[in-house]
Amino acid sequence: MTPLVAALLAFVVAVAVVTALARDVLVATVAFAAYSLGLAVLWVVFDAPDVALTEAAVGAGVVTALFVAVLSRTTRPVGGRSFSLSVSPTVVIVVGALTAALVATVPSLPAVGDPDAPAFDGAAAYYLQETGAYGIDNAVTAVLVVFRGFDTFGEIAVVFTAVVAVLVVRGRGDA
Amino acid sequence: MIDPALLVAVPLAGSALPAVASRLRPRTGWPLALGVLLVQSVLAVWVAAAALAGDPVRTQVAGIPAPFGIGLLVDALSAPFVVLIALAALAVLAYTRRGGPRSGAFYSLYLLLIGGLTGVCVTTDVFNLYVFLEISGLASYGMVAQADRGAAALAALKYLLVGTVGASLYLFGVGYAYVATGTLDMAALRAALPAASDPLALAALGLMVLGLSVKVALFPLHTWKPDAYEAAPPGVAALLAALASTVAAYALGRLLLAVFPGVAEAVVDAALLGLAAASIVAGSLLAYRSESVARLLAYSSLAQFGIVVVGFVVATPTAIAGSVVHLIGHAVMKAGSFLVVGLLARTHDVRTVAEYAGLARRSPYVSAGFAVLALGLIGIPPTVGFAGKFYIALGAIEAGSWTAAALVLASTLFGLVYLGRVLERMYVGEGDTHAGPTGAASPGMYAAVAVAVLATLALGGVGPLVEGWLAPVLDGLDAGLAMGVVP
Amino acid sequence: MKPYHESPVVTHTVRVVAPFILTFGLFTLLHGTKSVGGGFQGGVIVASVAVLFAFAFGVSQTEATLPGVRIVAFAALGLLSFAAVAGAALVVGRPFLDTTAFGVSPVYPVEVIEVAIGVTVASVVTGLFFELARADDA
Amino acid sequence: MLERLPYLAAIALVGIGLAVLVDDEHLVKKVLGLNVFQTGIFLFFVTAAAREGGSAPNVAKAGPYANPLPQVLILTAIVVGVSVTAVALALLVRIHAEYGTLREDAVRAAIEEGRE
Repeated sequence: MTPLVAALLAFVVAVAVVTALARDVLVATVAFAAYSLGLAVLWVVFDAPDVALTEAAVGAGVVTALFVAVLSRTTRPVGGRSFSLSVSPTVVIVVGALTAALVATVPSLPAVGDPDAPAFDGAAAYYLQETGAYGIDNAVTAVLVVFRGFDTFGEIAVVFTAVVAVLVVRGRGDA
Repeated sequence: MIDPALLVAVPLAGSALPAVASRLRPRTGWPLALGVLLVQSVLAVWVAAAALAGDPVRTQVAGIPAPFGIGLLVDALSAPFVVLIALAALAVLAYTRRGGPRSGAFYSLYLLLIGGLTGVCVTTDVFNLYVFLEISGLASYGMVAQADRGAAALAALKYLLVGTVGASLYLFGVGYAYVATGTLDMAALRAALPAASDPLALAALGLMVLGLSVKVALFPLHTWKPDAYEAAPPGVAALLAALASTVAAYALGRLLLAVFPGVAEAVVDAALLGLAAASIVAGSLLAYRSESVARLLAYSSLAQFGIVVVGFVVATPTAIAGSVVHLIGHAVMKAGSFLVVGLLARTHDVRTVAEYAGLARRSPYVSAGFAVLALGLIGIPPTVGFAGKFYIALGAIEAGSWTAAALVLASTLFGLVYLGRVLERMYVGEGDTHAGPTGAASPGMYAAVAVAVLATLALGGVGPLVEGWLAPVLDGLDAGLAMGVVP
Repeated sequence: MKPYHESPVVTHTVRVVAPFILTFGLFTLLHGTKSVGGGFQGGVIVASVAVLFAFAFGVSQTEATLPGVRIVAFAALGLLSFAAVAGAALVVGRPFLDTTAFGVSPVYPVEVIEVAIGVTVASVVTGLFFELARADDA
Repeated sequence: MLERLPYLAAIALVGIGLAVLVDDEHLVKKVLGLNVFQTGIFLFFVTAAAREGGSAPNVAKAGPYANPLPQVLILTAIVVGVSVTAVALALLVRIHAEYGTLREDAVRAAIEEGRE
C-alpha cells in the first residue's frame, strides 16, 4: 500500500462524504465531479488506463455535464444549513448491517496486488496469452471486442436503450 | 443448428428499426416490431423444440472455448422461458396496437426488453447476465414512464433507483465470485466455489441472491412494483407482469441450481424460506388491503413468487418442475389479468375493487375470463395455477419439508381471500348496472385476453411433461457436482 | 433559464481547442488495438466537443446544426454495423461474433466494431446532452 | 487489514452511496448517491485487477500485467451506469416540469393532492 494510494483513497472517500452531506445540489454535483477525477487518477495508479480514460471522460465529463444541464433548468433548494447530518435510524441500521457484513469478508480477500490470487489464473491468464494471436497489443481491447464481445454488443444495446428511453420519457418518441 | 446468439441479437439489432423508421414515416413502429418479433419467435420455438426433443443447444460466442468465452445454452430449464418471452411479446403486441402507446421509440424499447430478457435466459456467464439484466431494466423504466400521468415518472424513477441497486448488488456478488475463483462461467464457478474461501463464496451468493430478489420483488424488496405496475400503461404492465420478475426468478433458480449448490446450503435455505414466507404473508395482506385492482395484482405477485422460491429451496425434481410450471403459469395468468384490468378501464372506466361491483352483468364475457384467471392465481384445478402449486407441494412432502408444504397451502387460502373479494364484488355486488360502456376495445385486445384464458386452462396438464424434460438436466447438474467437473 | 450571453473568451477558446479534442478523440477511437483507447473512450471524447460548443454558444444554436433525426439514425447505424459484423461470421458458418471468420487478420473486423461503437457512443452522448439540456418548448 | 485498504474504501463508498440514495429527500441527490454506490463496486473490481509490480495490460510491453478482465467489466459497467443516470435525469426533468419541485416529499404531496 503506497502512500499515494492511501492519499487518493482518503480524497475519494472525503469527496464522497461532501457529495452526500451537501444540501445544495450544485455543490454536491461539483463534489461528485472531483470524486470522479480522483477515481480516474486512482485507476491510473492501479494500471487501468483504459478505465481511467473512460472515467475521466464519462464520470467527470459527461455525467457532470448532464447533471449541470438538468440543474440549470430546475430549482435548487434555498435556505437552511449548507450541510445536513440527520439520517434516519432505519437507514443507519440497514446500511450499517450491509456494510458490516461486507467488511467481515475483507480479511478473506486476497491481498491487493497478490499475483497468486485466483483472479490471475483462469480466464485472465488465457486472455493475456491469446491476445497477441489476434494481432492486438492492448489486452483490454482484445477482451472487450474479441473474448467477451457479446458483453460489448449488449453494452452498445444499453447505450442505444438509454437514448431511446430518454426520448420516450421526454414524450418525443416520434419527434 | 441455429446459433442461440440470434435469439438475442435479432431483437437487439432489430430495435434500431422502429425508432428511426417512425421518424421518416409515422406509425411504422408497430409493424416493424411485429416483423422482428415474428422472426425471433420462429427462431425461439425452433431452438427450444430442438433442445426439448434432444440434447441442449449450446454455443460459445465467437468460438472462444469454455470457460473463457461466453457460453449460451438453451436446455430444458431455459427453453420454456425463451418460448414464453417470445409468445408473450407477440400476444401483448397484438394488444398494444390499439390499447397501448404508439411511438416508434416505444417499440424500440419493446424489442430491447425482449432481447435483454432472452439474453438473461440463455447466457451461462454471470457477468453477461448482468448486462442483459440492465438492458431489460433500462427498457422497462422507459416503458413505465411512457404513461401520460405525472405519477408515472415518479414510479419509473423509483423503479429505476431500486432496480439499479438490485442489479448493482448482483454485480458486486459477481465481483466476489470472480475474486474467489477467477472465472465467470456458471459451470466453472459451480466446480470452484465450494473449494473457495467460505466468506467470499457466501458473500457472492448473498449479494447475487439479494440483487435478484430485488428484481423478483420479494418482500421487503418489492417497493418498486405496485407503483410501477399501477402507473404503467396496461400493455406495459401486462408485459412486465408476464416477464420482468419471471425472468429474474428464472435467473435466481438457475444460480441456485447450477452455481451455488455446496455453498452453505443449510443457512441459505433457511434464509430463502424466510424470505419466501414473508413474501407470501405480507404480499397477501397488502393485496387484501388494496383498493386499486392493479395494485392488488401487483401485491399478489409477491406471494406467487414466494411460492416459486419455496420450490427452488425444496429443490427435488418434482418441486423444481413445479416452480418452472408456476413461473410460466403465473406469467400467463398475471399478464392476462392486467390485460383485463386495462380493457375494463377502457370500456367501463373502472379501476378499484369497489368499482368492479356488478361487472359480471355489464360485461359477462370479460368477467368470466377474469374469473378463470383469478381462480388460476388462487390455484384451483384444472388451471395451470393448480398444477404448479401442486407439484411444489408434492415435492415438499417428498422431501419431508412440512414448512414448505404448509406455505404453499397457506398461499392458496390467502389467495382465496384476496382474489375472492374481487370475484365476489363482480358477481354478487350491486353496481351501477345501467351504466353503458364508456369506450371501445379492439379485437386485438380481446384476442390477447382470450389467449391468456385458454392458456391458463390448456397448460393445466403440463406438469408431468415439464418434469420429464427437466429430469436429464437435473441429473446432469448433479452428476457434474458429484464428479467435480464441468458438465 | 436566464437568457444566454456569449463570452468572447470562452467562444474563442472553444474554437481553438475543439479541433485538437476532436483529433484526440478520433485517435483514441482508432488506436484501441495498439494502445489505450477504443470506441467508448474515443466516442465520448468526440461527443464532448459538441457539449463544449453547447456550453460556449448556447444549446439551441448548437443543436440547430445537429438535428435529432440524424442523432438517432447514427446511433442505430452503429448498433446495426456491430450486429452486421457479428452476424457475418454466421454466414460463413462460424459462431456469432467470430472475428477470425473472414480470412483476414482479426484486427480489421475489430477495428470496424470499434468504429461502430464509437459512432453509437458519440451520437448517443451528444443526443442525451441536448435532450436533457433543451428547453421544453423546443 | 491495512494492505486491503482499497477494499474497505470500496465498501465505505457503497455504504455512503446507498445511505444517500435511501435517505435524501432530494431526487438529484438520490441519483448522485446511486452513482457513488456504483463506483464503490467499480473500485472493488479494479482493486482486484491490480498486481504488485505490474503494468497496464499491453502485451507489446513487458509483463507482468494487471488483470485485464475486471478492467473490461468495469469499462462496461461505467457505460451502463451513465446510461442509467441519463434516463434517471430525463425522469427528473419530467417530474420537475409536472410538479415544479424535485423534493420527493413535495412531489408525493402533490400527487396525493391530485388524487383527491
